[in-house]
Amino acid sequence: MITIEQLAFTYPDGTRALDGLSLRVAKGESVGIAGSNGAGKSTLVSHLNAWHLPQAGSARIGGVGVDKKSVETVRKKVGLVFQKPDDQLFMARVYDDVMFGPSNLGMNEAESHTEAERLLRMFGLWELRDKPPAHLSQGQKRFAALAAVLVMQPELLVMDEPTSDLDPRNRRMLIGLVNSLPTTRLTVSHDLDFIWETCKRVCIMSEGKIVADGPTKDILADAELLEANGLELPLRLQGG
Amino acid sequence: MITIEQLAFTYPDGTRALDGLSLRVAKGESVGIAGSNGAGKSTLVSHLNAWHLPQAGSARIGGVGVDKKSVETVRKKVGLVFQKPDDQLFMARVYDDVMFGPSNLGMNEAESHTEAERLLRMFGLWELRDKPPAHLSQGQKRFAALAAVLVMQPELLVMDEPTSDLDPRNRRMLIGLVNSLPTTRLTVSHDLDFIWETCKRVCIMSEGKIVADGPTKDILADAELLEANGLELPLRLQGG
Amino acid sequence: MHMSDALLSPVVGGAFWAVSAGMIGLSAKKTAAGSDGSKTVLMGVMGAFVFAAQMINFTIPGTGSSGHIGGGLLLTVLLGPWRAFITLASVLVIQALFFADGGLLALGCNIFNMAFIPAFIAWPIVYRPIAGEGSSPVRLATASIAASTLGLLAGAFSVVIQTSLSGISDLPFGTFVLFMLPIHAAIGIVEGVLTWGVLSFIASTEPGLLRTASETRAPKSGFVTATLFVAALAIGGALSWFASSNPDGLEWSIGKVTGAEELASPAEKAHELLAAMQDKLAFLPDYDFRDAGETATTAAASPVNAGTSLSGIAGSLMVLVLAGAAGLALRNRRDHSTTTADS
Amino acid sequence: MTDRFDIEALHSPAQPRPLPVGDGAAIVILALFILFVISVPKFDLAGVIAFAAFPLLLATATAIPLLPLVKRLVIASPFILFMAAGNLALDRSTAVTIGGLAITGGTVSASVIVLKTVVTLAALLSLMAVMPFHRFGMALRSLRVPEVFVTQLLLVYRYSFLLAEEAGMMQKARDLRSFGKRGKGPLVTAKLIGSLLIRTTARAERIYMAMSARGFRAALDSRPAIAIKPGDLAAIAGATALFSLIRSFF
Ligand SMILES: Nc1ncnc2c1ncn2[C@@H]1O[C@H](COP(=O)(O)OP(=O)(O)OP(=O)(O)O)[C@@H](O)[C@H]1O
Ligand SMILES: Nc1ncnc2c1ncn2[C@@H]1O[C@H](COP(=O)(O)OP(=O)(O)OP(=O)(O)O)[C@@H](O)[C@H]1O
Ligand SMILES: [Mg+2]
Ligand SMILES: [Mg+2]
Repeated sequence: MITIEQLAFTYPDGTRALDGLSLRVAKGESVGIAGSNGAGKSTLVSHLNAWHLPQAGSARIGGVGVDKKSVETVRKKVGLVFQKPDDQLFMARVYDDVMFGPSNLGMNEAESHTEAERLLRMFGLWELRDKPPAHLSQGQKRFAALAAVLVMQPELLVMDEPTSDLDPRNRRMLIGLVNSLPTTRLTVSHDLDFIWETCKRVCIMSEGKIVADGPTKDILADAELLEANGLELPLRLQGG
Repeated sequence: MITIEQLAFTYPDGTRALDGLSLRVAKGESVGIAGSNGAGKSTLVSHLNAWHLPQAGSARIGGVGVDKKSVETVRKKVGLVFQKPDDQLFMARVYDDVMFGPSNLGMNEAESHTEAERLLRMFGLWELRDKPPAHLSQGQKRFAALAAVLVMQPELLVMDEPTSDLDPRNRRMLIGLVNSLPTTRLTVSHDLDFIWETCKRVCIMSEGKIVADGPTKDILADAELLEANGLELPLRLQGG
Repeated sequence: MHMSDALLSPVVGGAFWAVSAGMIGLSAKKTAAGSDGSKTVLMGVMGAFVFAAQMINFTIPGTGSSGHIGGGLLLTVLLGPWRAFITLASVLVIQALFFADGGLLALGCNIFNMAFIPAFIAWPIVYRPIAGEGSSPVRLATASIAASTLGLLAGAFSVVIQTSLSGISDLPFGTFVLFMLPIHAAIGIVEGVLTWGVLSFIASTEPGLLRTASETRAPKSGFVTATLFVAALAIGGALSWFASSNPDGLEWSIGKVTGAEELASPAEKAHELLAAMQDKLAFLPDYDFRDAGETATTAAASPVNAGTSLSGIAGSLMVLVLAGAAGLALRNRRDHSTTTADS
Repeated sequence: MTDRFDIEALHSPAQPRPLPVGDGAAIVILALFILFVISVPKFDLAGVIAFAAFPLLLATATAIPLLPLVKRLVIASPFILFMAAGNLALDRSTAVTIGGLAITGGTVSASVIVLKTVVTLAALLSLMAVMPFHRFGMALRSLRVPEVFVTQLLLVYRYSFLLAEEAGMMQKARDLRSFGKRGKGPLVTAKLIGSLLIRTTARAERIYMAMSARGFRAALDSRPAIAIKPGDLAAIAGATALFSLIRSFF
């Protein structure tokens, strides 16, 4: 589903955010990505929906190479939930925002509406559907952004810090929700407990590269490895 | 230090965010505030630095009533770290942003510089001090916002979701840092483990009111109470 | 349409400068009294919004030319005239400073044309009476379109007057008017529709914003503004009439203030001395048209001032080269000193 | 359509350059300079060229990149070029003959108009290229410009970036979920502009809160206006004298 080879990316100011990163994810997998602040996770993620295009190396999503010509094809396949929900919400009403993608994709309107309603109700946003997104609380915004992506039923779901600003119960609900999705998933998160519960495999990123890759239960239990990369054991393993 | 009586607040669109909330915090205390998404936590917090003024009820900070006339006095006492760091950073360079407060307050320049440098180094931002804040990663932004507030050495430190977007090691460092501060602290967070480690007392908010208030070790271990308010046990208590 | 420094005489520019600066002072007084944070923010945001909107040029159907909206009416409806004036003026200043729109001396004219007219003329005289207090969409639309069209026409007319009074351009008054007005009528209609669109959007989503303006009292509209308008034109007109009988406005006014004789004689002495030097330096002395009493020769008698002589131009070009060289020398020295300081 | 939406051009210099005079005095001298240039008569080409020396000196000495400056000038000038062309066309009386070649008055006065534009705007832009905008604001305060106005100037400047940032985010959000022409029509764009206004206002309010929480007052009065120093007055007098000299010589 995802094949990334030697991907490199440097911001205009000279910051080298990705430095020869390679990653393969098979269809149906659920992969977590962890790494310290500034490791380049969000930069990686924004290549997956062709927001950034590879400066060096290559990225293929579902058999399509990410480049200038394939931008739309890639974006149809990939649903990306940004780290900042404000990057995602832009319509004047929450409901319009959620329905924006489906109507542009020409999806069946009645079905999309039903799905949008289901998601908004589940996220406790149905009552708030007429509000401008800017007037939501942070957690509500994150859910609105999630709903706007899920409603498009992407082949590949990429989430950047999905749990930040969610209260514990909503976080628990999200765990249940994503575990019930058949979609291929890539989850970037500092919430290692969330990765623990939702991903079978985890990659550790450091300085624009992937430095460890393996089954979640092994990697996230390896205190030394984690320590070396600016992380620590999931809280559930730290005990009370 | 904080005395809030029957505070109520309704947004212009009719959303009742605070609904007769009362809270007292003594000098030197460290109090955590937890509650589900949309409970009104951020709205409460923005009363503490006189951004919103009480529509009904009253709020006093360090003996000063929060009202139109006292806005400046209150803001000098209270250091508020927003939930969204993007709202907090506005200068063209990280360093300028951190020095903005001290220079406006007429603090000693050399001392403020030393303190700013210490904080930025601690947060791993010293190398990035000339970057525009918009070009930082989310975690780096949060630290920049924290530094900008801490450098002013406020009497009362209020933080809204300080740990979201921080990697586990930086989160650990923040725990150490705030525990070493003598300042009165109010911490709003969904990260109940963070509250567990940094606050002696915790209040639970629900629908614009405080519904429980007591020692952290009691409240956060009361699974039933938490469950009833959209929360769950801290992960460290959930075990592996 | 931004008025430009190069088309203005100092007197006309100065007169409008004085009027605009005075109005800024007055508006600052009016708004400072009831200042509170959220209004300050709103002014800033709306200013930025108008600023951005002014950068977007659209082509005007049928004319082959392009224009941009001014946003003056929109701001006045949202902020009230005093705050809108301050905000618009600051937008124009930033444009002048960073985008070279108009220039520094022309700021007075531009503020007058694009801030004063919509805030203190179009809004109270046209928009308010038509829109009324109610929120009838038809009245809102009519008021927006009528007020912004008339406001723009007045602004354009004012540009023509300022240019003609300055006497730099040879374009006949009538031709210029015929050129300017239709274009601005077209822009005005587009702007009116946009203004109406934004206002009705705001009325439906953020009605709180509209309250700000209705709270502000209108300035004693017709009287004050009409007086100021007439005063500005009168000052500008009278001064330029005087000035045009003395081709050099600045020298004339300096002369009047300091006593013409004292100032003129040393200047002329210096002139002669320098002219002598210049003759020696001149590459093409034959074409030197310099004659005595040059300052008195008017454009009508001989359109070319003595300074236009080729030797004059050659001399001034030499100054230019010298300045460039001096600058480069200074820069090298600075670079040198900084590098040594660093090492 | 968005031919001039170039917010980056607003950036003040990252490395402010030291000026030989106080900021307030620099602004006054600039204003005087422009006044003198503008006072050059309609047909006096040499007079304008001589004044061009100043922006040139400033630009070369401080290593201001010239190309962006020229670009700005070209963009800003259609009106000017039109008016200059008017003179060129309307005034065909011969002013000078050089070796049998007749040069019309229109040619001369049109060149003067264009040159005046270049000179005055170049001077203005070079000042902005060496003085960060907040310092400009402070200098205006020292010249007794009303506080409310200076605050507005600084806010509009600051919020322009904010607006651009928000507009960028919204455009990003839209682009990622619109395909082909769908979702890019005028109706969506109109709604977009509406919510841009709401969003920017909301964010600007929070940022203003952050600024005032860190000691920024509704106005900038916390710091006393810096008075103009005697040295600055001397500089202003000197500049005036110099300009007068040039003005009367050429
Ligand atoms: N627009 C930008 N311009 C320049 N540098 C940038 C930009 N965005 C990010 N960076 C830099 O690139 C590096 C990687 O940033 P990125 O946002 O990918 O990190 P991240 O792993 O997502 O971090 P976080 O966990 O804090 O979100 C950081 O050092 C950051 O400062
Ligand atoms: N500007 C606004 N206009 C209208 N309603 C608002 C506005 N801001 C917040 N609200 C509403 O007020 C309620 C409380 O919001 P608040 O941001 O205080 O919640 P919170 O407890 O901080 O939530 P979170 O944990 O998600 O950050 C929410 O229902 C929200 O939708
Ligand atoms: Mg990130
Ligand atoms: Mg909140």
